Amino acid sequence: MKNKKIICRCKEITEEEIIEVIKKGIRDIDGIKRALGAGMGLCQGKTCTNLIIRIINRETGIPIEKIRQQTSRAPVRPIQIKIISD
Amino acid sequence: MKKKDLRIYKHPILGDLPERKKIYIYFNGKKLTAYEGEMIAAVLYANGIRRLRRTERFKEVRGIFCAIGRCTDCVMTVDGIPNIRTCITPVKEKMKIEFQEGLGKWKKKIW
Amino acid sequence: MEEKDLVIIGGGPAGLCAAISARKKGIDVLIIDENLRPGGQLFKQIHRFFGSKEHMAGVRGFVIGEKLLKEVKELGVEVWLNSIAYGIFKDKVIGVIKDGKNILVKAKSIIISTGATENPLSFPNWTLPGVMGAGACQTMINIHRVLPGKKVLMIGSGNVGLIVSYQLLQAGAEVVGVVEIMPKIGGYLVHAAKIKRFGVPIYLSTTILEGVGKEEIEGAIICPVDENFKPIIKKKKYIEVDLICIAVGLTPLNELLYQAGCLFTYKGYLGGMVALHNENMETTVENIFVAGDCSGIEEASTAMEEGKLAGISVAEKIRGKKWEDEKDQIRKRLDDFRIGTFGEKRKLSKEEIVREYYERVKTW
Amino acid sequence: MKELKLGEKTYLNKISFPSFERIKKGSVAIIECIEDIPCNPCETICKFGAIKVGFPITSLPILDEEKCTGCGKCIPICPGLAIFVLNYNFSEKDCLLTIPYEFLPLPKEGEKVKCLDRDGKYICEGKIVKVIQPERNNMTALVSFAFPKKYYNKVRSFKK
Repeated sequence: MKNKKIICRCKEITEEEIIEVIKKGIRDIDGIKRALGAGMGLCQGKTCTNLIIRIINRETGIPIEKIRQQTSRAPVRPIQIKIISD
Repeated sequence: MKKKDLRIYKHPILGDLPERKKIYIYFNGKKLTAYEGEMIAAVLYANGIRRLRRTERFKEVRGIFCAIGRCTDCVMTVDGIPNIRTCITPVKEKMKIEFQEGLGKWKKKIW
Repeated sequence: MEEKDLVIIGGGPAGLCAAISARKKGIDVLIIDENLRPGGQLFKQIHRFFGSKEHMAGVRGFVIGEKLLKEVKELGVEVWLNSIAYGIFKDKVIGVIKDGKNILVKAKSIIISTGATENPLSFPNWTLPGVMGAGACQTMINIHRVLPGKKVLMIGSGNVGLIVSYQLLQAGAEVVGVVEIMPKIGGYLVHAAKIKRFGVPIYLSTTILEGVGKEEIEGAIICPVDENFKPIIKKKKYIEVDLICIAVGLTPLNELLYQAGCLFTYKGYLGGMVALHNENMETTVENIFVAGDCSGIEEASTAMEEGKLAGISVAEKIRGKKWEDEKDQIRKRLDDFRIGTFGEKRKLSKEEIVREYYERVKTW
Repeated sequence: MKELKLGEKTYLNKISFPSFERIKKGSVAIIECIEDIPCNPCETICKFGAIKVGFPITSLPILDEEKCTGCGKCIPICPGLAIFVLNYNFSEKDCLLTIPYEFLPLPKEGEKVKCLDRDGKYICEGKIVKVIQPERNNMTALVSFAFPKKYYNKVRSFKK
């Protein structure tokens, strides 16, 4: 794992791993999320989404605007569930 | 160890750093000087401490990355509660800040 | 549930100007901002702004910020700080966490001015302490007043990279170089000149291969690239640094706009996916407006004008009046700013957005 | 590694320097603004009407060298910090250049400095003659330093 390139900083998913699942046919952010958990860490994909879109674009040639973005759901920031459940 | 202080006290545009109330915090049990209103991570960086936590999978050390509470790379255990974003959490007198291993351990029940 | 005429999410230059304009037209305004003080990125910007007198040119960003805050206060705009608008739900209900409590706010109109987020760049060891975004570095030196490193390598020569390099020099750091993968710099030559004449080299057609260090950054390996941006490995070079700053552009922060159901389009010159909006800054969801960087990456000067435009447009709808002259003046100031090599492409993209808005709204 | 060099002809040719006749007469502004940036505070601030940007606002500033008195009001207002004032007749041997300076500590009058060119390369020795404290100029200090006349078109900054 020397010189590994981490893409998702929270879940520590590498570029290699992402390319592997793209080769298996995954073509969008939500798919990568389900396959690897990338974008599901504490920050919820704030940093890696753009990087993953660029990797999908580079590996498959699908134009960036056609790659489906991550579905945005509340909460957009980490908050304690206790506060909402009250 | 040589005492480090990386605060920018004088600035050509922003002027002198205003005087603020001095308080103390603890990092891994070690007493550090902080000033009211400073963010936890900023106090640590001012003291030359940039290693804030170690990750779960690759056991890598992490520090500040976005400094505005988005990337969650600077999370540490604060007063027993893990995963606190230290770049946007202000210091409090006698706050206990700990280097976090993985996703941290809960020492305290919050509800 | 609280009810408000206008809720502005994000109190940066766009949000503050929107609040001021709408309040002056008699609208009750609430600004929600997640930070401890409003102003967005203005308080990090210690350089003078370009533009004309009307754009407050020659004035430093943080001075403009202070001026806007004063005005907001005098006008009695309600501001919730340290408050997170965590979601937008049906019928323009906004979920807000304020003082540890969950508050639902129902708004007649919403202006979303959440700004932008920094683009990442991944290379081996970019996760070590000592690698950070250029904006993060700017926050550290100009807001927190702490030097995050003493010897700095800047990645990217857009205006952010050049300006933050200059601000690092002002803060007392040494900038060992700026690397740019393209054969020419991305930002203004005058910004480059500011750091060049104090001895900071700007390497063109060069990239970073990896960060070096065990538990913290101790150095970087940089390498020239060929015309296809492939690194010429045998020419790579090690430089000793303790901080690597990434300044490779910004992306509009548009999660809330997605949740609200707005339609989007891709505009490369504006930083990526942008919510469609019309000439009044209204999105494809009625009474939800957008302004500033989250409607396309530009500058604080244009964000302020867009904010004013959105604020007046909201007031027109709620009060049933028209302020066309005032809006035209704002649009003229926006056009004045969107010219020249740097502005022209953004202007065209903005015009496309408005065109697409009407096409999509018609067929929707 | 290829470096950006601002002292190259491609860039220098874009600067409209005052004529050498005018430079020899005494203090005059040198505006090194070479890109179509939408910006005109230099035009607004000049009391003598010596700087014209006009319409569109992206036009490069044009200096009316006869109207320019070399007062230096335009130096600190320029967001690009691209304006300098040159007094070629400072002394028999030396010329005097005034630049905007936004670093600490400020140099002291009489201090010896190393003069640098547009790319930060060492050119010659120089001496600080005058330092105008920043308050009046909204945090930008004006530093005037003297160096041999023959480098009047080369030197643009200094280091201690």
